[in-house]
Amino acid sequence: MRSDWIPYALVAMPMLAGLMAFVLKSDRVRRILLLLAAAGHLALTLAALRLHPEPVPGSWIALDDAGLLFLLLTSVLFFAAAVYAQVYLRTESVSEHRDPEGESLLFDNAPEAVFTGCLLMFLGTMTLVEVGRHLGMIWVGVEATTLASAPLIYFHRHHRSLEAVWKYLMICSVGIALALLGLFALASVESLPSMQFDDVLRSAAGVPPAWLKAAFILMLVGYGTKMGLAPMHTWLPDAHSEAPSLVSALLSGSLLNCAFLALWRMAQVCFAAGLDRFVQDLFLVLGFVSIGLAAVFIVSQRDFKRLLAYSSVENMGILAVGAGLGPAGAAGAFLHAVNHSLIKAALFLLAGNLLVLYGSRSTDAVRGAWRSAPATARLWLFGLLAIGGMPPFGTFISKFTVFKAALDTGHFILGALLLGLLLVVFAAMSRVGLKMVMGAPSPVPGASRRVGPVAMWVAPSLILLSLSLVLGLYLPGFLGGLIQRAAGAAGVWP
Amino acid sequence: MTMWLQKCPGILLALLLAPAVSGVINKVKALFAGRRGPPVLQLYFDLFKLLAKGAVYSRTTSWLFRAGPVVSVAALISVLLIIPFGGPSLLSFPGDLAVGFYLLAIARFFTVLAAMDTGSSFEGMGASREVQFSALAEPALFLGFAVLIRMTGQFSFSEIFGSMTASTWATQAPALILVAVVLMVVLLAENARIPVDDPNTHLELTMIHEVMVLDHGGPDFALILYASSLKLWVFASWFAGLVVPRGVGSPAASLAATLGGVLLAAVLVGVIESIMARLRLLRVPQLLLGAAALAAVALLLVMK
Amino acid sequence: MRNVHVMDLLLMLVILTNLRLLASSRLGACIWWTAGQGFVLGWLTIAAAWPHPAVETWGLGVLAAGLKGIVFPWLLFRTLRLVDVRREVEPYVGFNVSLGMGLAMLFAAFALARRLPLPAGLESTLWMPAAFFSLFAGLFLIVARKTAVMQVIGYLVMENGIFAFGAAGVRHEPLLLELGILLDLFVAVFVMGIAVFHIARDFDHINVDRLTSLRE
Amino acid sequence: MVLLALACFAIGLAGPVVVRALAGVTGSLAGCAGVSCALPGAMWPLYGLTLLLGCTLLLGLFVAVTRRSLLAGRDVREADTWGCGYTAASARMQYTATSFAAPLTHFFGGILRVIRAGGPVRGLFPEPSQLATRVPDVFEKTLFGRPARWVVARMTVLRKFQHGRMNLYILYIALTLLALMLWKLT
Repeated sequence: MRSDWIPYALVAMPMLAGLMAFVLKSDRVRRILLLLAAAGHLALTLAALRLHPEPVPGSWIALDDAGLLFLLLTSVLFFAAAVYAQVYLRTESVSEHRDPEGESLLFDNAPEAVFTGCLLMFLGTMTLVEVGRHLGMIWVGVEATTLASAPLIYFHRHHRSLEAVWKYLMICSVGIALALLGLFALASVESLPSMQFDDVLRSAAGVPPAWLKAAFILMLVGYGTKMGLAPMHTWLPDAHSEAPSLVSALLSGSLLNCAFLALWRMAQVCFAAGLDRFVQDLFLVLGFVSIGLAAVFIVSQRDFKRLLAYSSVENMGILAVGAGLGPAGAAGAFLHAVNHSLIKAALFLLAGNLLVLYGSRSTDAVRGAWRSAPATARLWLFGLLAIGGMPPFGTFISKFTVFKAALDTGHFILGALLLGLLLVVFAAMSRVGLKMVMGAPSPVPGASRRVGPVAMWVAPSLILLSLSLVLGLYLPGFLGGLIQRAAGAAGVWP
Repeated sequence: MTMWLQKCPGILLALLLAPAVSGVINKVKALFAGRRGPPVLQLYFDLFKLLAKGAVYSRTTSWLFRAGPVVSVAALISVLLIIPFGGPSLLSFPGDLAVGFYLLAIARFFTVLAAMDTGSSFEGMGASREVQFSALAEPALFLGFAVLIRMTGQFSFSEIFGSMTASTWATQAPALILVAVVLMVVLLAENARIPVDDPNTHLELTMIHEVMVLDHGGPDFALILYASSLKLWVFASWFAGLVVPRGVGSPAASLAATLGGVLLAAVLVGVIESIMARLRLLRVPQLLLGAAALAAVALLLVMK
Repeated sequence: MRNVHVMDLLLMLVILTNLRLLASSRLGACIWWTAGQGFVLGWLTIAAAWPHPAVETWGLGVLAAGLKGIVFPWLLFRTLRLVDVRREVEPYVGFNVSLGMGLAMLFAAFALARRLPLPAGLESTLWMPAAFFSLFAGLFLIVARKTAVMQVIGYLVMENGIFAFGAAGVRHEPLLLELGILLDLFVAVFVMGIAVFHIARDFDHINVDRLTSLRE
Repeated sequence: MVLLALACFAIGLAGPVVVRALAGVTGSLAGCAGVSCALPGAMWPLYGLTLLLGCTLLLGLFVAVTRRSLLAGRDVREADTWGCGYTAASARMQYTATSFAAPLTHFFGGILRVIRAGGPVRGLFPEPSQLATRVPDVFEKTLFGRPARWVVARMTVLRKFQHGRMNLYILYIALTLLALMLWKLT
């Protein structure tokens, strides 16, 4: 049974489910549809992982290593978010909504049909980016993710989330338009038969370097905006802190990876054309600017969702730095993308719990959660330590690999700078985490508002964190192979 | 078996004669003062009397208070196992130097704990002073032994004092003299002799070592007195091992010579106690740091 | 050759529209001018492959012209009608200064075009400058205007510039991709229109510079 | 907790056994098999140490047993701690940690900067006064505190980057593009 229909199914199924979700009337049926679609997508991805269909050269949609890796990540995260959504949507539909920033004005939610529909379309568009083998197709996919995720951010019809949506739309659209300009710059070169990834790779050497460099810079700025690299990251904190937590989990967990994947495709083209030094310098500059700027905002951050958003910017900076340190660094970057997505998604879901319980996003309102919300507090603390790079978790190994790559390639000063910045961020985040978890418990106004069993609220985060813990202790062979083939490195891990 | 017998006299002598040393010191002080003074065996009588008595314990104390004297006696007897006396010690292995110092420290630690356990402000004050002075005396002691290690190249008590022959004295006389002075000062500080602390004062505020054992009675007090006499014996045997060069003569002769050395140390302490008054408490750190400086000079002499 | 003159004329029209947009102070006029520019660009894609434009190029050109010329203005006017907000354009940068900046950008576009190697098969030398100038003007409009609708118009002008650059340089672009890009553009404008409508309803103004409550 | 303490105690006593058990690990790390090459001179001192500490333990037990047997027959009474005649001794008069360490902190006073609150009693008929001394953690304040505060102060200056005005955000993108182009393409 030829298995190359799987990628097409992976894209089509969520889209169809999304359209059905718009049409369905009853909320309960739609939530079950969401869960079924997520489970189906996960099943298909696992099947693709087992069958591992070889990408047909010249085909527009096929699964290669990097695509499969991020696809696996996206579907796992989406399944966790879908499980979380069952109780979240029930809570949202029941209770009235008080404004977290205490301006005591009520706001209503967007119709749930729009939310669920857009969520499924969002999954479909992300899958399109991950399975796309045609640079133009990838661009269309990335632009489509922006448009699909915009209504999701505006689920809470609130003037701040409206402002966040407007900024998200405008900044990302401008950024991605620049990426389109880069795409056309690349396409206008005569020697390239078509924009299909394999053709471009094959004839990359023939492209005049000036055009290729200009195209890469435009794509770097374009997809860098979508990926949240500083100084184009300005939309990210607003969008991630105003969106519902399960949407921010998907935004941080899988959307940023898709942008990184699109950027990595173009980087592979440049590597094929021998512009390694050029690409690596750009990645290193933007990476370190991102980590530095994110550290600035993490240090005295008062809002824990914005804290997670800036942590995403910082981790995307680490991905860029990893990609700029040669194949071994890129392998570390890919593993870091996996770990970061798992832990960040878990943290955002926990942030959602805290927001529902404490009714406020400020880190001062949440105190002594260790006793008043035991499960959430424990996972929250472990998650924050994990994202900082604590050993048992996978982030330690990936950050270590990136740092080792920095030393192997002789960038000693950069390695030291990386460690210094990571230290600052780790100190700032653990300080916030510990202050929120320890101490005398502060009042918990929203304890009664949570509908449904507590397990459903906490299970997705627990599963995601334990996945990262497993990655920390034992890197499964297939995943290690996938990462190394995607990064073009070999023998990074024993 | 013969090898064990040949090493036994050192420890047996120590266990038996230790209380006599303080008797000798008091006899020397008495002669200086022109009075007959207590008999040399006075401490033995005190010990037997105390062992026969009951005990009174303060309400605030716990098992720690009772463990204090036991641990200090056990620790000091085991220090004696590794101290050479005239011949090699019962037990010796490279590094027993460090174990010896640690055992002394354990004894001091448990005595301080027992003192703090009673909760009285006098004992707290005594304990705090004791700890301060020993913290300042230890550098001098360590530097002194560092000189000896550097000189002999060995790292165990019996090897060090075993190779302290007349020839080493001939070649390294100045350094050895300095180390002897340092050992004497540390002996005075650690065993609560006159310049640092007055053993038979009755004013709690001025005591250091005595006040820590204020609340102990009966057998506990006997154990403490015996432990402090053993401690005096340890320091005296270090001093004697240094001053009396080992070597010529049969083992019995070197045993007798070392006994003479201990006697000499006791007399010296008695003389010092008679001719000097107590130093002000603020002066004691300067004395101890002076001793450490002397040891450092000796180390420089040896190092070049 | 007659075709070159037609193309030069259309390209000059594009450049003049940009300048007009930079100096215009009324929303309604701006929307019509952008629509005009989009329409012209649609025909330009056909004119670029004039001797024998393939069927796809015809389809593409007509679709682009129709979309940019008719659908987008209809969308934007519908939004403006629902919003019934003052139709004045509040600029950050005064109109005269904007015009000055416009000329500087035009000059930069020509300089940049001259430095870049001209893709083969392009008769008119005005393609690159027109494309880059539209891009710069679009960016400038977004940055220097306060009204949300004006920013959407800036985005459209930028998109027109990129589209012109694509039409000029790219010969063998598969139709499916162009359609994908146009679909994305349409959905983008549609979503932006809804966003503007909500902003107007919630804030009862569409001045972007008052949207600053999310800051550090 | 007790278990861990006992484990430490056991390792202290059973030094040679532990070293032989770990021979495999140390061997592989040091790149040669067997205990001897991993810790050449270690075995003999460990035996001596175990023997000596064993003796100490036995002596301790022996002395404790004799002490208990001596006291068995005698009358053991409870009384107040010796207060040199002062009967109203209270817990507050006990030596605290700060007072215990006072001589040494006074000795190193130059570095440690002891903080004293309140002062000695003044006047002929003094009203009640109090004295509290506290030794701040010098290293935390100078080595970590001061640089951390300096870094945070610099960082808050940079926080204005996220000022909320979207136009400038898009200007950032345009400027980054221009900067990268100028840097890398010229």
